[in-house]
Amino acid sequence: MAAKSSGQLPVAKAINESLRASLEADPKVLVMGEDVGKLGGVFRVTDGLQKDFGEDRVIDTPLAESGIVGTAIGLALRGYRPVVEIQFDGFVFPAYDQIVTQLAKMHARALGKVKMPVVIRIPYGGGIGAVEHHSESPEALFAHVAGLKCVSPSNANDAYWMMRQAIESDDPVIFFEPKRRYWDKGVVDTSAIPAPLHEAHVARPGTDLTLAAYGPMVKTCLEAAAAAEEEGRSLEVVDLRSMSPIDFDTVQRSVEKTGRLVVVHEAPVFYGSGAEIAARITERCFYHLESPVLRVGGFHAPYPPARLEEEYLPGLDRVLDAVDRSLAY
Amino acid sequence: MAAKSSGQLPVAKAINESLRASLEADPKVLVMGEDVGKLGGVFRVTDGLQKDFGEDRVIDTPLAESGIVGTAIGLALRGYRPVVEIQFDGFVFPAYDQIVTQLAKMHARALGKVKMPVVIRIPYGGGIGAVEHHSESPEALFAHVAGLKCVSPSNANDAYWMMRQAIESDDPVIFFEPKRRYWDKGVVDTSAIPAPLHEAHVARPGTDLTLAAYGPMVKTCLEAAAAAEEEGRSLEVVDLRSMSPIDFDTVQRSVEKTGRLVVVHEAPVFYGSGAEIAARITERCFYHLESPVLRVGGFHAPYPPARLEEEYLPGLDRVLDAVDRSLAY
Amino acid sequence: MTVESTAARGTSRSSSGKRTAAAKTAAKKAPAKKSASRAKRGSAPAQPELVQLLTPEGERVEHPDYAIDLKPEELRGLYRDMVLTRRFDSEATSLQRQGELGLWASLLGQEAAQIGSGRALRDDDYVFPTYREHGVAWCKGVDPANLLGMFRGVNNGGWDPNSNNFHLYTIVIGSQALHATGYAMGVTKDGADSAVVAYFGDGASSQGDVAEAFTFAAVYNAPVVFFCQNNQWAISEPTEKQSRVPIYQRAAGFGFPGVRVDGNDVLAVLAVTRAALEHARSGQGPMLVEAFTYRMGAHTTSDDPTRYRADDERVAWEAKDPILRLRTYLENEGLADEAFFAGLEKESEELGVSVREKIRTMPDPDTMAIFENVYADGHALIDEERAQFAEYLASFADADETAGTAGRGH
Amino acid sequence: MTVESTAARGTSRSSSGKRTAAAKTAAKKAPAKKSASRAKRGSAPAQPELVQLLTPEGERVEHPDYAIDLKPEELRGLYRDMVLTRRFDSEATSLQRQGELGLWASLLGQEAAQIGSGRALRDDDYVFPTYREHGVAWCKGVDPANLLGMFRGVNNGGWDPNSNNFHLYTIVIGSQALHATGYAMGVTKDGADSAVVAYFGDGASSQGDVAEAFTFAAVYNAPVVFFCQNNQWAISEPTEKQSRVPIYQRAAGFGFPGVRVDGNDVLAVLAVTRAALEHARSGQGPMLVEAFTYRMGAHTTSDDPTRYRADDERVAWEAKDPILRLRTYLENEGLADEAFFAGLEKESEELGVSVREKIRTMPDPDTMAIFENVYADGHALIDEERAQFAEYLASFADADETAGTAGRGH
Ligand SMILES: Cc1ncc(C[n+]2csc(CCOP(=O)(O)OP(=O)(O)O)c2C)c(N)n1
Ligand SMILES: Cc1ncc(C[n+]2csc(CCOP(=O)(O)OP(=O)(O)O)c2C)c(N)n1
Ligand SMILES: [Mg+2]
Ligand SMILES: [Mg+2]
Repeated sequence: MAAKSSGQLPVAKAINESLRASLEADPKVLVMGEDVGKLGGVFRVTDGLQKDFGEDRVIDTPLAESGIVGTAIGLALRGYRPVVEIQFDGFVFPAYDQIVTQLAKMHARALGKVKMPVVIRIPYGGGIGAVEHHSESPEALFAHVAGLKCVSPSNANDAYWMMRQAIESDDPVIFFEPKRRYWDKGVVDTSAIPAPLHEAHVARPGTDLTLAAYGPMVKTCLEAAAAAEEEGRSLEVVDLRSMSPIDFDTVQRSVEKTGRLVVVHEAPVFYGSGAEIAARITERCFYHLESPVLRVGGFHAPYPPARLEEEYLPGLDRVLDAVDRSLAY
Repeated sequence: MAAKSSGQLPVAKAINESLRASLEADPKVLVMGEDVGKLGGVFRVTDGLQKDFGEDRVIDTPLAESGIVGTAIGLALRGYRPVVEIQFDGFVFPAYDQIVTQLAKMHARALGKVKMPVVIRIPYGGGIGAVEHHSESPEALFAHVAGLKCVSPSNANDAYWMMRQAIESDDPVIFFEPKRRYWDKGVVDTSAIPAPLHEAHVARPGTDLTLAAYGPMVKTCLEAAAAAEEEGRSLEVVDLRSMSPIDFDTVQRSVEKTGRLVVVHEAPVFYGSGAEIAARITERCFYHLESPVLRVGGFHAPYPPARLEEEYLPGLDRVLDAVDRSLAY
Repeated sequence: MTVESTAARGTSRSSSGKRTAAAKTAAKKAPAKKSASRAKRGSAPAQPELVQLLTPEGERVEHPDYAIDLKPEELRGLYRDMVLTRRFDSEATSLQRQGELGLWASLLGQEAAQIGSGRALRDDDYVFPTYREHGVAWCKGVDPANLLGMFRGVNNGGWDPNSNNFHLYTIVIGSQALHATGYAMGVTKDGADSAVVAYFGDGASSQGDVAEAFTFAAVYNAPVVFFCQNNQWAISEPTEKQSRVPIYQRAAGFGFPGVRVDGNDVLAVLAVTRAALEHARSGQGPMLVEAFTYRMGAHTTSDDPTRYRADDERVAWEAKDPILRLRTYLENEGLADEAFFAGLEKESEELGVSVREKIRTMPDPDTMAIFENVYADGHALIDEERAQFAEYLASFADADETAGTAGRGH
Repeated sequence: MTVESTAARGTSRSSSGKRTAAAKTAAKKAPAKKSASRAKRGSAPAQPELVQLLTPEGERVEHPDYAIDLKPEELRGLYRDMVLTRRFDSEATSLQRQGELGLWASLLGQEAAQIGSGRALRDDDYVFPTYREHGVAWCKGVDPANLLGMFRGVNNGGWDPNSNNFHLYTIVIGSQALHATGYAMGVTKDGADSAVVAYFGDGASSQGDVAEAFTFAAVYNAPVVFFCQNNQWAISEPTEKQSRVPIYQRAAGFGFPGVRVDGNDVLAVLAVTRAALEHARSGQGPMLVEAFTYRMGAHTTSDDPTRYRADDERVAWEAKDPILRLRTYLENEGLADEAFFAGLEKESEELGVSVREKIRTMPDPDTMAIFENVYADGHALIDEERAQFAEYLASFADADETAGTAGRGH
């Protein structure tokens, strides 16, 4: 029923519809996590699912993240396709061992004999004025780990489709949901044929410099590009969508055109995804780059208390400052 | 007594002497972990310490890494300086939550009111023909986290001194011990004044290209440099010693001289420390670099079974191949 | 004895009703089987013992194992603590509604559990709280306004843990149980006879860290009291989602005693916590106290409990209010007069005013605080990033000066 | 009954001796205190009950809760399983010494615990082992040679878990307890009546994951048997470093039954595991079985137990050998004749030969296997790295061809 919906939806609701459609399409799909049942999750992303699919398929779990992921692995071994919710970014770490040593490696350990179709949903990133552990961007800590795939949608349509694709994937997918964009509306076309899950998307074409981002920072980059236009600069914005694998081809094509690249993410810059993108694109485009790849992101400091997050988070100005610096080379 | 020793020591024994000297110097220093007592650790790094300092200071713990690190945090809050052993790299993940959300952040959370002088020793890396989880190089997963410091010695003298400095540091230090080099002997001068803990060291001067490495790969790079010399190439080898912070100044100086950089580590290249070094050095030395920074490291795959590790691990040939490619630009 | 009146739920919750029915069916399925009889051996008595010294009706009752004899001023003191704590708490809730705080985690209904345990502590005892122990903080002398800093978003912990032996609030569920255990191991090493208390919730009892804390505490015989406030909810999940037996029973399997106390009875909580602390102090190791209480309000100000629990459950628990029952007792026994209650009302009012004032004048942190206290011994990258950011910020100041325009927002 | 003869340690280990002394002192310190009496309530009886059906001397005894009645051929079958398992195990140890394996984790002494529990299983039951369950693998029909792959270093798990319902060996201690629980939750969802067994060691009982598995299994009433082989050592650490009460008692605090069985008595292990499986199958949820046994050898071939334990402890346990006692029983009761034992000896020899042959001809994996099976649906970076590495390797082949020199070693 809901799968026919097509129109303006907030990102959170788009994910809800996607989960609903997945639960309908495949009886092996399960939703599990803390408070995902009656409450519908603290962000209401699973709202109404337990009511409609029952406690057997939408499962309130004990408060233990390692237990949630560990039992999800067991359920996957039994043929289920669990979609696990981690309540906030900062609470994924008790499950880190199960994710890194078991979930990521089981398929290889079994020489391909078993599959691990587990999706781990993590509402991530800052900008919502929350207390400690509720605003982090830990994607690099997962993308470095072979066996995992990591994606993050930036808009409602991608949220819907990428979640469906993640659930259909036979590999474990860490699905980073840009929580500060949960309420941003966008058109969701549930009848369209979606792009491949790990393909980047040129969200705005331009000629002078490439901005690469994913998740919450795509909007920031689009705003920066709009502001730059007023100053006569044409910025291309690439929405990476996937942090593992990274669609370097699309970025490369863009940089071969623009000659300059700024990577933007909320996560700390040090050892962040921007480093990997900078290193690889520099290798691929050494003779095209007119300036070094610059990175805009978090500082090497714990996510600050809410009253400082506006200063801490990369915003329009910090992006444009990097653009200025890049163009000044 | 042992602190006066000065002469050829294997790396493992150098660390043992360092722990012994630290236990002697400060009654607040504790050693704790699985099998560190009577057995002296599976690598005998803590050999004899319990016998000499008692069960109260050299503590065999229950088999629970989160518990080990979590209680070490509590002991630090009480004024102790615990040195924690994680038996093998692959077993640090159950403690990851305590390390990332508690140990790394406690000092900042308390606005500086409490300190976290905890050292976490991790024998890491491959090359010893071990089974799964015993050969990994997870340093990037710690270096990305603000609040932690990460170091790795490449030789016996550094092993001795860096451990002493790590224990004296008021910050949490993840101390990566190059397990395949445990048995490599070197002169340990216990009376010398050591270099600062986070300073890189030019292990071999050269003019044509810089090799940057740390821990087990320093030896490999030195061997590569020796082999290259025969071919008339002068490679400079920088022993980074510290992965957080990274002494970019020393690398920069070297690259400004050589114009080329290859970073070598065992850890997977994707999102690895080589990415951070490549990105930052490219930014700092954009006009000096005659070729892109190249990276030699592990593939984006789980550490393979032992019979494949020789192929998997970066060795002389893979380093020299990268050198060839860099010089070909 | 009216123990059951507190132990039994006021209204039968449908999910809990189901669980009982299911258990019965299972038992019926294989009634003659030996395994069924064995199952019983491992499982709990139907009506767990609940230590109570003051009934919901304000009547003093005795318990064979736990006695208490308090002077009138001590009783009034407990009452005052609870009233002021509640007042502070409700003030904070209002301040959140007024936008002064980003969030608040109310302790409403848990005053007896917190004041009773908090007042059992000596100064040298050390507390490891969750994020809801405002009443314990009060007992340890932490300035209430300091508790608000993290909820306002000006810091992640606004006090020096060592000045009141009250550790920072810990948000990652269960972590602090291990810190408490490690700290207690240190107390033993120091030859001190202090005790340590680790607070945690019913939900937290599922976390591996809490189980590991039990193991370490037992193995090292650490002087730590595990104090579980079972307020029956972990956000939207009832305790049945965490355990199928009462939580205090967890302890025996780790080799130390556990006891369940009426968490809305400040006298019983005080008596039981004192005994547990004495147990720890005297070298007998850890003990688990489960204070059976109820979260009267929402999980936090962000929560909407109407989505998952019936209001009549809360209403039923109102009859067991911890403050009300002590007041009834004080009044019935003539242990406090009108002047006391009136004076307390005034003090309450003043506390509210002072908290309001303090919060409204609480300054935002300096931007550059982002880079402070990340490391005790410094870190080259922090220095570099601090300098770059300062330069970046200064460029706006320059722009402001020269062009008179504001920055575009960071 | 000679239960004590197995339960009590043959020699008093100094550390365990100390612990008892310390406990006594503590108890003496505060003998009259109420808290001391409460402490007792929470702690274990001194001599935990140990289910035994066959004494170390080979005598059949009865147990009120666990009966067993096996035909002679079934008894001989159990004997055969244990003998062949031991033979395979000692063959693997030799192969390690000869350099054919990088490592071996011997099960010597734990044959009864593994065969007894393994033979209680139905085909549709699913096993989650540690790295030492060679005997259980045998019962589930896994080709013994396949078990050697990971120890030889040719793979990280050499069999399809679903072809024998025997999951891959898991090295990260305790992880598999959660996988087993999740799998069991799936069994329930499927409406099947299979059971799942999670094997783990005494050391593993300290891991948070095992406690979380207990919680999930209890809350969802999952049909999982937690089978703890308490072989009394976790590498160099005696069980006292993990728990101060017998491990089977852990279960009650999570709301399900626990039982301790003589792990060197194959009949008792079989009977108890059957009951536990039936308990799970019949909808009564999880159960914990602690098989009290002894690791006769080193932790692995890399270990040197002389560094941390007295040889006389091992010697004392030799008298409780699981194979010997069943042989005595078979011989005394005339249940097996010389021909049987001789035939088995021959079969044993053949097994050894076939394992030796298989291992020596086990091929090394192809280099490019590094890139295989990392993802089920592929990953662009893997494709890129595979291609680059192939090209790199090919460059040596070219060099070889043209210059006739070998590569410099990767
Ligand atoms: C590791 C972790 N997971 C999830 C959360 C989100 N969370 C915050 S409070 C809470 C419920 C805690 O329940 P309980 O332990 O009973 O304490 P209470 O809030 O009732 O005092 C949850 C799930 C968290 N803070 N930490
Ligand atoms: C998480 C983790 N930590 C440490 C280790 C190293 N290790 C391997 S076996 C072992 C002891 C296990 O003892 P136990 O659970 O009693 O099983 P046993 O070996 O006696 O069969 C240890 C510490 C590991 N494999 N995993
Ligand atoms: Mg609660
Ligand atoms: Mg063991």
